[in-house]
Amino acid sequence: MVELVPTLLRQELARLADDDLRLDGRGRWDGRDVDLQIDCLYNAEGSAKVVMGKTIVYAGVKFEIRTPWPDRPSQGSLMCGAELRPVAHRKYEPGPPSPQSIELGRVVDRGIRESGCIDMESLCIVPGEKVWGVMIDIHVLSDGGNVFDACGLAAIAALRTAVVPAERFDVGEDYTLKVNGTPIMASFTRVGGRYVFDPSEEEELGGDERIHITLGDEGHLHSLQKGLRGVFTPAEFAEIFEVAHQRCSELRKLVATQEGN
Amino acid sequence: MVELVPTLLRQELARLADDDLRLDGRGRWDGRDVDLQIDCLYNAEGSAKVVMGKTIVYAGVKFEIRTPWPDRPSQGSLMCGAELRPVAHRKYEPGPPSPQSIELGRVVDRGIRESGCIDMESLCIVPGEKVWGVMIDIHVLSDGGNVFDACGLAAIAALRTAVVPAERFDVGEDYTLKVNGTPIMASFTRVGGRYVFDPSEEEELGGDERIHITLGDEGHLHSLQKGLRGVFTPAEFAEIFEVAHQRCSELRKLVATQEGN
Amino acid sequence: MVELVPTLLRQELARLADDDLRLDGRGRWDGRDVDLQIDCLYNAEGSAKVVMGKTIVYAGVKFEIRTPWPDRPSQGSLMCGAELRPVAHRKYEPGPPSPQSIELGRVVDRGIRESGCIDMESLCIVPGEKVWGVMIDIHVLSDGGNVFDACGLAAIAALRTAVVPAERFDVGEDYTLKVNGTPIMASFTRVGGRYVFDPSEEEELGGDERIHITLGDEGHLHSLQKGLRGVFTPAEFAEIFEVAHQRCSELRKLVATQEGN
Amino acid sequence: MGGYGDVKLLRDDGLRLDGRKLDEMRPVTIEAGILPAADGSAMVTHGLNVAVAAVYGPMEAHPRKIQRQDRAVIDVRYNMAPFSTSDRIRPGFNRRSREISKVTAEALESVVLVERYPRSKIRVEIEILAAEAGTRCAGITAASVALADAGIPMRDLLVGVASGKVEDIVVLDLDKAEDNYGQADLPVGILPNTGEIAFLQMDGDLSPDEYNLAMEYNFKAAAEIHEIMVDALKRRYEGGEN
Amino acid sequence: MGGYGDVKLLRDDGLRLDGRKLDEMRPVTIEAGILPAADGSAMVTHGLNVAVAAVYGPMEAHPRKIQRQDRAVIDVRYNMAPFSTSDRIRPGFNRRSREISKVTAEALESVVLVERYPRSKIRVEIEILAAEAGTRCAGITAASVALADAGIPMRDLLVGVASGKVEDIVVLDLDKAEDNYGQADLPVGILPNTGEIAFLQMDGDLSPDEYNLAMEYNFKAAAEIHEIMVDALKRRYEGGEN
Amino acid sequence: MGGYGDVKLLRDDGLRLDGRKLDEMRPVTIEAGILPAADGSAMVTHGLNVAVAAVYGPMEAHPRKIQRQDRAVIDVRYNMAPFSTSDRIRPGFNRRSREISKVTAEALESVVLVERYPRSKIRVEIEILAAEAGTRCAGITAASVALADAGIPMRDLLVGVASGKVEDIVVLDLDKAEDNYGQADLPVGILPNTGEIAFLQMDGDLSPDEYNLAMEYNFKAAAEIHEIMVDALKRRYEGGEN
Repeated sequence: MVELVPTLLRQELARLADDDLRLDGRGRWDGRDVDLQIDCLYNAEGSAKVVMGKTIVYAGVKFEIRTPWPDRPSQGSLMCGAELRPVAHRKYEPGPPSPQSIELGRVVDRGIRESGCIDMESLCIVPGEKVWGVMIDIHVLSDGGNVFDACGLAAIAALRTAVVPAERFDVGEDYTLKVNGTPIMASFTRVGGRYVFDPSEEEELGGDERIHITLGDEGHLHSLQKGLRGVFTPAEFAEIFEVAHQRCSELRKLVATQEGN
Repeated sequence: MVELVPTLLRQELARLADDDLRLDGRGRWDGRDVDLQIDCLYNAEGSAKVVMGKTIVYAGVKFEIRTPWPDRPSQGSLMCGAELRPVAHRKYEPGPPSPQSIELGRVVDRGIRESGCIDMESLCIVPGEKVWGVMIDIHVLSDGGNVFDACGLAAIAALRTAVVPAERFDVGEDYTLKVNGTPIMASFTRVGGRYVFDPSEEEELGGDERIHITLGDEGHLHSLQKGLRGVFTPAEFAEIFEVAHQRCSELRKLVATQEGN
Repeated sequence: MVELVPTLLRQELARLADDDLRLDGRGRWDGRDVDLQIDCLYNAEGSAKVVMGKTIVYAGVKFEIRTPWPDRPSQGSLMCGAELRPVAHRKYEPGPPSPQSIELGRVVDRGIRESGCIDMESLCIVPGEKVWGVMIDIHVLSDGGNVFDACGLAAIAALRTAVVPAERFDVGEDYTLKVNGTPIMASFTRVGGRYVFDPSEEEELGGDERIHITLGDEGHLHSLQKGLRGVFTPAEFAEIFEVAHQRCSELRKLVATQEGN
Repeated sequence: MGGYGDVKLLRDDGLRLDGRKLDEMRPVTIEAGILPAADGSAMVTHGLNVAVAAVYGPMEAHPRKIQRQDRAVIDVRYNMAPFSTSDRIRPGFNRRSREISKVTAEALESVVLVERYPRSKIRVEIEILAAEAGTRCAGITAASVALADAGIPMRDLLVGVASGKVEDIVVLDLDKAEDNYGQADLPVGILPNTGEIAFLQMDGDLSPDEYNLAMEYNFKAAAEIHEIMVDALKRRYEGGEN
Repeated sequence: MGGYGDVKLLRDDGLRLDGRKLDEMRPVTIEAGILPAADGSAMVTHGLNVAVAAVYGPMEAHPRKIQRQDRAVIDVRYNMAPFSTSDRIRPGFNRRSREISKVTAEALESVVLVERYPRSKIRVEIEILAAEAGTRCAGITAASVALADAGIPMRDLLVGVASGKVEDIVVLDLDKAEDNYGQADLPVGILPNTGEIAFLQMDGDLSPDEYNLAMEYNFKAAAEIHEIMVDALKRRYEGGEN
Repeated sequence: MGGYGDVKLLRDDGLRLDGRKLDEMRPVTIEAGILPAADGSAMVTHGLNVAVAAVYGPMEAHPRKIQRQDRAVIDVRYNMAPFSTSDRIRPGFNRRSREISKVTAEALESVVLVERYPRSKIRVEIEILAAEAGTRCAGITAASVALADAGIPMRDLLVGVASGKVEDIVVLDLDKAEDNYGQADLPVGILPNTGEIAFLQMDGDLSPDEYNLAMEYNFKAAAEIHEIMVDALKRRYEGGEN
């Protein structure tokens, strides 16, 4: 393992942090510009593309009809998966999904699921017989840092554009999926000893633990996750929690703006 | 591979064998003390814990309802599995079940299955539609030698305490599973050139092939297995077969005693 | 990797090619003697064994009853699989099917399937409910070069002897499977710079890319595949295409002769 | 969270179905050094949960590519026994257990003095023998005690504990019914002496104020569990080697 | 080939259902250098197909046993995104994608000057984001441009293109309906400058004459696509590094 | 054992359904050296069973961690062809074949002079082409002949043979019906010259006396099969290299 570069990078990041600077000139709580496109994939029932600095992510929504679980006969299901495949970066290797991929998919999944934005009862076709299964697949094409937020944004934006393909499955007319809310994730990484929002690839390479916060329209928490080695204090959390509220609101507006187009 | 220790250990074990001694002071046909607890696991429908020297094993029984095989419409099924997972010893590695794990599970399974102690017809709920599947899972927490006998004992003891959870599956009232007999396994390993009963971890490390004998209540054979490199003569088998009868009777009494508590 | 032998072998093969010679004395377009036996495996519903030089291949046909796909309610299915397992050569390693195995099975499968020799409608038992699934499994016991042609020949010969085991499945009387035609594969490898038919093990080791051509009774193409590193020109293809017609006709006659026995 | 609104989880007297107060923890017992084959081990019962942890190492890290020049890596496997739940679960790892293993390993790497063992690996095996909501926290607690039992130096004992929300009320330490039908779950790993957090997950719905109260409960419970952990280790050392 | 005879694929005016002539290709657009993290990359849209390719390397070949003393190996993964098809496909590789990956790698090894990089590996990742028949060809085209974008020397740009047969007529570049209900498909990888073929597959039913006509169409189309590839690379170098 | 009591397996004249006496073996034929690509090989037909074995090596043991400093390891794969049984079996290994592979390897390691090849591996591939009860025994016999054909020194030829019990009577060499509906099966691997046993499995129900009789039958049959093995090897060496 060549660990020389990260060591030098860590020193540089610590030096910059002393002056409250970041490698790419951003302020501590600034995010990179976000480019969001919706409805951009043929064959997906809903889709979105997010470009966030050097990070590029696609999400696509597909539907299937399945039998409901016996104990929830009138509920459909929602599933969100992400994979960090070798296309996205030199560091990712082929093989079965890595723990990193699994964590990414599950954190995005929980943020959307727990926000309650999809009413599982609304996915029922025939109680006890047929319900819709909604599947959001996230494809990371380029990992330039903070894939969590890019994946979270692509997933909810794709979901919000989804059209239920009822005609193709011979169960009525197509209709727009009802999505109640826009849960948004904001991620913070400790860089040079203090947290910053929306870490770049270099900041992740030379940084420590990260915290992922998903907030709903009302500012309630729907998902939290701490990843990687490191600890934090309640006071540190309180500070980034404040920032998360602002950043999530801004990104939620971006989604609304795109949908207005 | 550091194979120096086994070589020295083999020499020591051979030296002791010349005087008919064992490393831990036991006689050739003596077993270690056995501590058996039954009904010790929340959520398992039957359970047992066996401590045998440094070996610790849990077994738990679960039930499921399944469709019978078309050619046996009124028969349920029994399945017994064991895994030698990394928790149990430094030498076990993570990954799919090793040949050792598979052999262990299958030898225990055959001993119980072939003894006929479970009447498969008694597991029928609705012929051709619903039968009980009984699953015994064995969890080895510490491998201090002779896990085969510990697993066999835990499995049959757990099975004999099992309560069929009919209420939870909405097919009547709970009732105690009927188990006709107590098949017991006795294992022998060649150490220092001659067989000993109930090998310790050190005796297995410095020993050769092993023979596993499962006997039913009437002293009939229900399962035999030779494992590892080595050969034996019919005369040697006749000798350990005699010992197996005694040891199995004693362990069968231990199970009965615990059940009487 | 000891790549010395292939280098010397390549030189020798190039030298021979200058004089239009082959290592085993064959002409450029000559195949090795082919020994074909049919109906040679107990338990297989159709079977064949092919010996082609040092290459030995068995194929066996089995049937199962399955539910048809919803969009093709009156069509059965055909599946052909091959595996290059460690038995066949020192170079094959255990593990999940290699890309080589997958390619082999799929090329043979396409040749048979696309020739239309099995009418999928003829495999229907009860429309929408029960159709036959036909499975051809190919077992390479010895890879002495050109396993593709040996596998293709064994597969179609086995299929042509197959008897549908309707009685065992309780859906009528056994009858011979109807097979309309005898698709045959001919394979060419670039050796010493020019293509030869039916490469031996040594020619494959010291050769380059290969082309597999499957022709039907009328001389139509049903499957093409180029494998390994190398390029070819349309003129080169035209030449081997001519040869393929002759060789395929001869092998088709061999199948007919065996069936006449 | 299941989030079924129609299951009553609080009694008319304000107590919970099992009689606990809102900020009352289930009973916890801990025993260290229970597995003879391991370098360190512990069993934690937390309510009806039973978690066993075994520690092996530090040992050379294999394969080479997982080695870190400057520290040890901690390799955690969190595994639920097939009989640990109401419906049997198939042996082997699933996506849930892989995620828990990952974040638990990272939390433990945050408290173990991994710099002392460059190029090494410490194996931590967490086995859940019985599950009644809260197994990941019981597993963290068991792993901490097992690491201490193995003599591996740590900045502090990491304590696993969770709070949540049922019927719009924040409560400490959800049991199975509360987990199935409640509104939020906030499992954390706390270093009681430093007041830091090394493990954090959450799902459901919590307002900022609810989050603060839930975290307050968690810190209170962590102090209690910490005492039980220390007691278990004292008993172990007084009792001598097993 | 599906080979359903009862679906009409040619209009009475002799044109195809989407208005194309028999020897007319679907529209193709190519952009090079679209993935910042990769050493080379390209996106190809071919009809409604969307194929993205990323190239990493040359790098040291791992594990050792895949190394070749005299050349680089090319490691191709052709993968269809779960949402790329009408029915979702499960993530992960299947037999079809493994076969396509193998023969695509061999085709690329035939055009890259692999002798220049002994003991190395070049990773080529082909991701299909949207599929409308012809994805393996779009993937080959994208991989070629991505390799060129990564500065890896090649004998020629390899072009992926296919012809086929519908209603007993040879046509260029089957679309989805033509692929589902047609009679033959002949996908090839062509080196336009040398007139050689590095990739060849075919299934269905073709007489020798039909084969010759289909191949003639393929060569014509390859020349057209080649120009679009060259344009994309020119735009990329004029535009500078991204 | 299936243990269905209601299927008649013995005729009124005391013979078995296929006319064999109680202690009569099915016909056995053996051919050595049948696979040109292998270092040693054999085909055994035993009743309707067809077992083929190939031997490769001794060769360097890979990966390193399977190496033994003082001897060769034997790596056995017992595999049933998909078409070898009445119902097709999926290609690949299952729990049964893994267990048989393990104990067969250990039995062969007990008779091969493995000390002569430290750090080596000997690969033994057993392929069952047709199965009619008794495949593991036919496989052991085939593996022994293949090892001898490969010139690998052994203490003795290991012979695979089984006895069992049907209708409360001990019989030699169960066929398919006897295996399906019988009461016990005792497959062993015998060294005829030394009278030792290197392979032992058993399931069903046997009293001590029945065990002794079954084992007596096994030793008798092993001597018969041993002669056929020796004959096959003689024919092979007289016939010269293939």
